[in-house]
Amino acid sequence: MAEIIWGLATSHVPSIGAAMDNAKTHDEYWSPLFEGYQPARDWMAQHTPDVVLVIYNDHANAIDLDLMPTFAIGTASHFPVADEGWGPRPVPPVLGHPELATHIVESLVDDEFDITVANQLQVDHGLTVPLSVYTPEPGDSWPCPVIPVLVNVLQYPQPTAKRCYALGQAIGRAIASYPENIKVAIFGTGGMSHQLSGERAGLINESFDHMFLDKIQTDPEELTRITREEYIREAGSEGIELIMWLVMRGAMNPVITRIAETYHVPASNTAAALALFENSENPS
Amino acid sequence: MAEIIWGLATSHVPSIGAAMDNAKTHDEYWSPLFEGYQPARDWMAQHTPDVVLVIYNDHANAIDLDLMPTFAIGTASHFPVADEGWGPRPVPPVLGHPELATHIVESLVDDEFDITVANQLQVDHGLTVPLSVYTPEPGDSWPCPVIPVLVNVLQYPQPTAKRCYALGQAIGRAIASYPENIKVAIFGTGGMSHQLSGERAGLINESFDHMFLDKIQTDPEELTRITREEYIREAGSEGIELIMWLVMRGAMNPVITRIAETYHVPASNTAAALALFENSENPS
Amino acid sequence: MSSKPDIEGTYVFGIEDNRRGYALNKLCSTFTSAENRQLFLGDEASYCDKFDLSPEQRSAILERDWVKMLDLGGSIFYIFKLAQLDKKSVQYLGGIFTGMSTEEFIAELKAGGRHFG
Amino acid sequence: MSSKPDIEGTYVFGIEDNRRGYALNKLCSTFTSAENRQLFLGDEASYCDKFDLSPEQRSAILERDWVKMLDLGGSIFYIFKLAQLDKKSVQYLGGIFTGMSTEEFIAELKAGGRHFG
Ligand SMILES: [Fe+3]
Ligand SMILES: [Fe+3]
Repeated sequence: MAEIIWGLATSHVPSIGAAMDNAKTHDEYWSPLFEGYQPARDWMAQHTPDVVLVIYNDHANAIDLDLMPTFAIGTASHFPVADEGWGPRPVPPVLGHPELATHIVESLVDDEFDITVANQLQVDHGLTVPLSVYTPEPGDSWPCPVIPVLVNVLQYPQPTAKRCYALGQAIGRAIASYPENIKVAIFGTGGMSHQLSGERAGLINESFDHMFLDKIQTDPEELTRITREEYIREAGSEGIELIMWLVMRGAMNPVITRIAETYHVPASNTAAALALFENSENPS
Repeated sequence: MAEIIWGLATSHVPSIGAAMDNAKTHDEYWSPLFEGYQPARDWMAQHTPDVVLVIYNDHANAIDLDLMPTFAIGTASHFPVADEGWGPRPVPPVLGHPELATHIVESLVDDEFDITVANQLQVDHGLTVPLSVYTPEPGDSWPCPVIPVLVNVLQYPQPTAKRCYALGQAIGRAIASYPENIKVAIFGTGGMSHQLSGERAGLINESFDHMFLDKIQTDPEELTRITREEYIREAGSEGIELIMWLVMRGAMNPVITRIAETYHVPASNTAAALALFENSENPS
Repeated sequence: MSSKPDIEGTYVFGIEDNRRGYALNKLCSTFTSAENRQLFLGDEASYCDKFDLSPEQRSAILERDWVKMLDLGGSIFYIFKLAQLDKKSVQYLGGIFTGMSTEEFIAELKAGGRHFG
Repeated sequence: MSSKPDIEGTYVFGIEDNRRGYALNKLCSTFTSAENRQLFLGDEASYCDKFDLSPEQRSAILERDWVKMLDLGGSIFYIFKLAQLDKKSVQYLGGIFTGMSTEEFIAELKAGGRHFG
């Protein structure tokens, strides 16, 4: 039986990746963020999974304007790194886990989730930046295979927070029913508060962010009652990415342990956070 | 408030379209099928909707191997007729109804259906053949706008029959909540029993087909309990298209009236059927 | 570990088949453009070179080995586009798949179709 | 009749915007290929001719009227690819959207970001 061992919530702004790619992590601007990452990185290096699921959104790269899925799962054996308009990030190729991904898709569709199957997929910064947050120096290859789980946050109507949490719960059931004894980590990415365009560009809402960082562990159900409109109003037009953290949270046990946390403003135009949770034993 | 006035279940094999396009409907081979259509066509011509929803599947034309949605809805203002490999069918352009389609998508996503939005879409025989069954001689234009609703039947795992029926019920709620007073017809297409490849190619299962034709009106819930495997085993690898009739049925009232029905073997490699139902008043 | 059912005499196209048959199906998918149809008919072998076909897939296409195409991950809806280029019908393919002549296959359908189980 | 929320100072990109802004966003989407980036930079006007842009969209692109692009159905994620071609940052765009210089916009972010409501 496969098992989720930990969950990582992290922002995925491209500039966090660029800071690493261009060796700027010790700059005055970036060092507070990367120093904040260190305790989580140290702990994760001691608790290595066999495969990671990355919940993220594509940013106008692999998903076409023509056909926009609410939820998609990548079932390929490898995922080329996308050229987002300035050449692909200089990171290792991303390898998939077709067997587990196929099992998850089949399980979710049986469970009444209307999954789009990404049989082929290029991955953008939404996926590769979280991998870099986890493994800053991967060398020639990432430490394990990756299953991309895509959520539409770009085009209204995004899935509701409630539906994202339910998807996570169903992913948790799917992983628990996978017959191989493997360890899985799950990443919820995006956020925190940020808005790129319009007169509210540059919006940061620290109190909403801290509330969310707290409740994602202790009371995710309350976060599922926040409407799309409220997410956009409070966290900004791009802050709605936070619903993807709820997918991660739903896949984990009711009780989880906070291993590390950091919050920093600004990383580019966003409030950036990291929160790492160990999946506690379920009292059964 | 928009209202569904009738539902049409019909096979959508390309050769039915080709028979019409090539004026072969009076041939010995085709005339029994087209004579069977006549009572339904006469009744529909007296009960014209303002818009039709066509539940269908794409056949390797507009939906790419790379990204295969479980459910997709076309929100464009027009849908070009696809070249499926032998030039586009000589039929009028298909116009959409973006306002109602957008309302349905938003309503379904709120209702926890994970819809893929087809902002642009080419339509193949799966959609145009049912339009021709409805309107054999459209002249320069189809009688009304069309909203394509796509269901994955090509790649396992297809949605369950139960999920298809639930989608139909949610579509029914979405239409009922549309503020304009318009009349809607809904088409469930595909089927009946058929299989194109493998040693069972040419499979026809009349008793399953007749059971299905009966229960789609009187006991659709029972049809939702049939597994994917059983659909494929009984109705053939392509006969699983019948799950799309359940979307149509779900959108209609619990009690519906059968206006017309016909069943014929063969139309190309398939058993072809048509069943027309009027949406009876709901006792409320 | 897929839950895909195994049904005798029946291809059920699933996610693993999509992966395995990708290049073959992708090639056939390009026949939705008249220009590509011309290019293929003009020089089949070099058209094949543009896709990452396995040697088996390549020869199945060039030799029109329809059963092999399915066995190698082809989906009937993609493969049928190649058959159409050859002006072959679904009944022709049905005959091939069932070991009959096209005429025999059509006759069975006219007699009410083939029954199983 | 869309339920899309209307939030002051905020673009919420929806299905209707996708339809309205399609050609503009599509054009920007092609910048994911180096070849297309070269083609565009070589001759912007004739590159624009390949897309079914409205006259307003066309001039918004050629004149780099970023606010107008958004108003005409552009999505920030597509438009940003054009900004990157110009070597402009999201902070530069943020300054434009808020009527500040890039430096002022960056300073506000460094001071904890902009607060509303
Ligand atoms: Fe993002
Ligand atoms: Fe079909």
